[in-house]
Amino acid sequence: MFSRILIANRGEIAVRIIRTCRRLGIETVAVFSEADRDSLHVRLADAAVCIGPAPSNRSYLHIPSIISAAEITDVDAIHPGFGFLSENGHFADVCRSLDIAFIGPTSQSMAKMADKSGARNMAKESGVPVCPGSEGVIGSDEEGLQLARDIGYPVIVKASAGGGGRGIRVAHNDVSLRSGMQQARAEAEAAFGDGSLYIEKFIEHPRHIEIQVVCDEHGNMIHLGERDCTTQRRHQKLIEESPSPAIDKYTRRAMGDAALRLCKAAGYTNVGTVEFLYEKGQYYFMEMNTRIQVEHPVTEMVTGLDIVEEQIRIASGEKLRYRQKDIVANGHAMEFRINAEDPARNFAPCPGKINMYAPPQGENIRVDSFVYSGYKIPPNYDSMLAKLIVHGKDRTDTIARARRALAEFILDGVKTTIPFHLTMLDNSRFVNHDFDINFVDEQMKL
Amino acid sequence: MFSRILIANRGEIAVRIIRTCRRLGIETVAVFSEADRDSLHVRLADAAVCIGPAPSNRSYLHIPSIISAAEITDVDAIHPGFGFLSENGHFADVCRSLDIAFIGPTSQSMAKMADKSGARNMAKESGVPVCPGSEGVIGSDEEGLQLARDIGYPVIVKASAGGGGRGIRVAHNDVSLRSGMQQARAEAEAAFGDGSLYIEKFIEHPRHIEIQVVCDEHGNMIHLGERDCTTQRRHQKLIEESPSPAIDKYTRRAMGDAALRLCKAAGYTNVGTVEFLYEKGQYYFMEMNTRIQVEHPVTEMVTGLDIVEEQIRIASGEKLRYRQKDIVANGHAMEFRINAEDPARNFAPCPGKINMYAPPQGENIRVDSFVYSGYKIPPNYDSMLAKLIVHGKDRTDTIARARRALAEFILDGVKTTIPFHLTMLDNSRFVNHDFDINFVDEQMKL
Amino acid sequence: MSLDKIRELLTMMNDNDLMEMELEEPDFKIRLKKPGANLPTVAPMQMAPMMAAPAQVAPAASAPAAAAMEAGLIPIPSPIVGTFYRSPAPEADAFVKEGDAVNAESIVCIIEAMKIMNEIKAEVSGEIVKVMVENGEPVEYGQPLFMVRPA
Amino acid sequence: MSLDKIRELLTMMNDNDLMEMELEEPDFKIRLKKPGANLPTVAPMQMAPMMAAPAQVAPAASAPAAAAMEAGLIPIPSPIVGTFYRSPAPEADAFVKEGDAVNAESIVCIIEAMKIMNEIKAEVSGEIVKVMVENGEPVEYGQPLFMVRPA
Repeated sequence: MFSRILIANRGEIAVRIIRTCRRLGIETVAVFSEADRDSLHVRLADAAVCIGPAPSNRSYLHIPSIISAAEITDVDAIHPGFGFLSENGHFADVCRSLDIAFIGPTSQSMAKMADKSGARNMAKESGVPVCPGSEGVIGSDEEGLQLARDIGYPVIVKASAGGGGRGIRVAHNDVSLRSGMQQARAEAEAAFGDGSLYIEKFIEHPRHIEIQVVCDEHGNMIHLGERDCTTQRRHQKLIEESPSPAIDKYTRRAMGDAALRLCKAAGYTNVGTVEFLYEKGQYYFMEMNTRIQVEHPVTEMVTGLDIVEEQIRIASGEKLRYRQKDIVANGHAMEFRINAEDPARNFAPCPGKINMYAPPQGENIRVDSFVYSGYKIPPNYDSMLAKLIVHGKDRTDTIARARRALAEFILDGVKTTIPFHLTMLDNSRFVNHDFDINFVDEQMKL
Repeated sequence: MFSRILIANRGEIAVRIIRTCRRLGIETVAVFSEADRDSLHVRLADAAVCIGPAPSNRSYLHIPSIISAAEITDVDAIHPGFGFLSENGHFADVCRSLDIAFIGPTSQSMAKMADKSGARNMAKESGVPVCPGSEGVIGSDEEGLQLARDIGYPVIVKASAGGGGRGIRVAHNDVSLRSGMQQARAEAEAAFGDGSLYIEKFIEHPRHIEIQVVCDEHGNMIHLGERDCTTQRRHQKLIEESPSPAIDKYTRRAMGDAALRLCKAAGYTNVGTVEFLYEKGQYYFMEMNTRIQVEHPVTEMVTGLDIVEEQIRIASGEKLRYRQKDIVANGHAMEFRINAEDPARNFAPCPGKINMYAPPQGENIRVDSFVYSGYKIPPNYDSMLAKLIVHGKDRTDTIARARRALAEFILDGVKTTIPFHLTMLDNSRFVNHDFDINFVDEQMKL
Repeated sequence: MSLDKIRELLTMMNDNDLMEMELEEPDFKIRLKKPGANLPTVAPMQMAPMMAAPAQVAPAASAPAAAAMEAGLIPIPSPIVGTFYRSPAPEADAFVKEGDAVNAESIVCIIEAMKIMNEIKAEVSGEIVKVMVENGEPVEYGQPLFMVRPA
Repeated sequence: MSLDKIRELLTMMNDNDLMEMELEEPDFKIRLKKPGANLPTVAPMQMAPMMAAPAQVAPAASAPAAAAMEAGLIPIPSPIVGTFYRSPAPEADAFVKEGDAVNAESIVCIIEAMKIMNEIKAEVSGEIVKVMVENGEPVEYGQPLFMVRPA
């Protein structure tokens, strides 16, 4: 086991990693930019090193500074957290070349998953469903029509060179597909000088469901069930929960098995998340995140496991201490992202000073945060201030507990997403889990 | 179910009761003294009424003010918390005479338990072991010697009129008992003009173990297992845990059954705690607390139940929703009382201003508190600022988690018991649960 | 400005639990500030809207706010929690009305608490300038019932 | 304004638990302010004692503290994280010592980061008054390496 770990990150995830290290008796080294001198991870770590000025590219993204900090503090491992350098294979390789363990997968498996079409092919070869569509561009309209009939309407036509929404058409039958292809081709030729098109099945009302995987370096792999992250605004997750209210136990098992087949094919190690779109009993592989995720506590709450601890143990060469049958989900959990954003002004970021911070306490909740009364939110980084995770015996109970916790949350001085979350908890479509990935955006238009 | 509850208390227990009410959709009315205008329970309740000046006897103990507050806010129940009026049978009767439910037992069962010798007799009649000793005063030295041989040495001789440690002797054999009785009698006659003595078995190394009971108004009763509160300083509990590391499952079941027999005999309703001394496989009834206790979250953590919710449901006439076999203890939990006291100066109270309050957050912990950064601790009330409750899969895991949580606890401005708790977690006798009720006092002398 | 005058101001600050005080006159200007003036104070407690009648207890913060209405006025605070009545019986005249002179022994209202009618004395001599609470409304401890211009 | 009067004001501040006081009269103006007027800041971060060599990175708070040593001195801060060396080779003389004059282009030390020896320039003209870091010690970004009296 490691004796000292450097945490190459900031904010709540840095604090959260320190917690597990401290419990395991591992010393921690925080790194911080000049803008983060008063941040809580700096205070809570056993040691802290200033690595540069506020801009990330000169501090948290600056590999030489982080490596130098690791060398002068003589750590034996680096935890990258999420964001920043966490999916940077070069950084992982530099760490390992200096005999510092990188707490994450190999750069090879990162690269395999970063290559989206390669990952899609790997998924198909592993028997993991992907969204049906053309293999590359379609040769002719007739080929497109044949394909659409094969995979079933609706389909979406996209320009191969496309972007900005141009060259995109949704078609529900042969007639609209024929005209859609013509229009899309013309638009794409005009805009990009390239009229080649491809076709995919159009998933109108998907839910976002992801599988948490844990893989050691000895070929053992388990999954910790799913998280449902359908409550998104413009692809930004706002509320995550587990189990998903949308799937049954057979689908859950099938998705878990599929995720592990993909990990096996990729020779994946450490923890990761396989993301799927789900609609009407069908699930389709989207991508894999090769790091710990913001919403990991949801899974920790229901399984009782500490995913950061698993990361550290795996990176230090230990074997998994659990088998798939040992993993039991208990009750329901939801995470609410408390961001310094103004829901009334289109979620505009609100950096500023927090006058009073008194997060909810008491039973059945967990708060992961790094702020405190008097903290000034630097404008340089992302807007997430805290995560509130609530555990209940079922979804209804969890919603009641979440309502009390959010109503009790005192965070004065900046606008936050707390009022948004309270609104959601009173929204009958949310409460009855009658929604899909477009839900929040539709609600915002009302 | 009630629609509005007045909480006749302050501090963390008031906040904690508000939490459960809010989750259950019950409105809350806080009452507060002038010294508590800025306290968190005032802010979190749906409404708040100032009931008097700082001294408790003119506010929190002043029945007419509290009843008036209940009347003007039109509540249908009052929760007394602990301390203050919680064990005041007259208050319970006044509430009920005004058709306001008192969330607690009847004044009759309170009175039965408040009468210590009556409670002792009731326990004996119910087959609940009590500490062996003379029935009232002993008639002669010979009677004392015979009794001591019957119950077994060591015994303790106490003056019936005693107090302040005078007229007390411990005897380990006939010789020391004979001289002890003579000395005690002489001392008591000189000090109190009354030389009558009684004798009890002297329990040298007891642990304090208590059983949480839950009894509805329909004759159903269950217990929620035990709490071990052996870590005390001068009879003040500092750390509580469940399960007790000292007893096995047979003793646990026997103690639980004994507690319920006593409750049945007393016609007890609502929640309560039956306290025992425990030594070498034997347990002895001490007393019953007829209210919720400070350390109740320890039981909530391992059973998953909300004891305040049970109180409210019972007081509203509901039947218990659980049977004894439904109660399963899961893992281990410990509570640490964070008091504004200076362990280095004999736990002297330290009222003052809290400059920064950033309690631990993250996984497997719960904090119940009412303070915040900038809060001024009024000198009028007790010194408890917060309770940290930690949940782990076993005692060792819980200690590791407690260490990280306490080390992370930021409470600047006043001295607290946090350093004391950290010391205990590194004390091998504490870690190996090799201690009794005298442990902390012995350690303080070192 | 004399030090004595500053001392007087400080006493006023303390007595009235002020956070900040600024005073400007032609020949001097003073600003006094207590700690925590910028600190997160708990927001003034309010009766939530759900607390319909008879629960419209005035917000606690109203005391200082009301006290600030006119310099030199002092409140008659409620000595107990209860329901405020201006007259001894529904049909009877009010004990006092605005403009009336009172002395320390004058009964100014009744507060009902636990079915008992408590007669409240002015405890001060002067003129009733404003009645702060509507007849039949609940009042909390310390809440201003009347504002008086001391004699 | 006499010192006695200021002393009197300070006593009043203390006695009355004030954070700030401003007083302006035609012929003088005074402003008094206590620390912490702007809220609980996180205590200066420190290297925990457990971090033995080579981890004795100077506490972040040392920068302002050290800078306060003599009015008018300015620091040469470390532009990178790494290990500080005063000389180009173990046996060689130090680049600079106390009392030496430097200009913006003068090399004052080497900081080793990721096995690369980075020559650090003074970026300022003046006299080296104090060397702030021991040879071979780790330094963090922004940590003062030398104090310079500017020319």
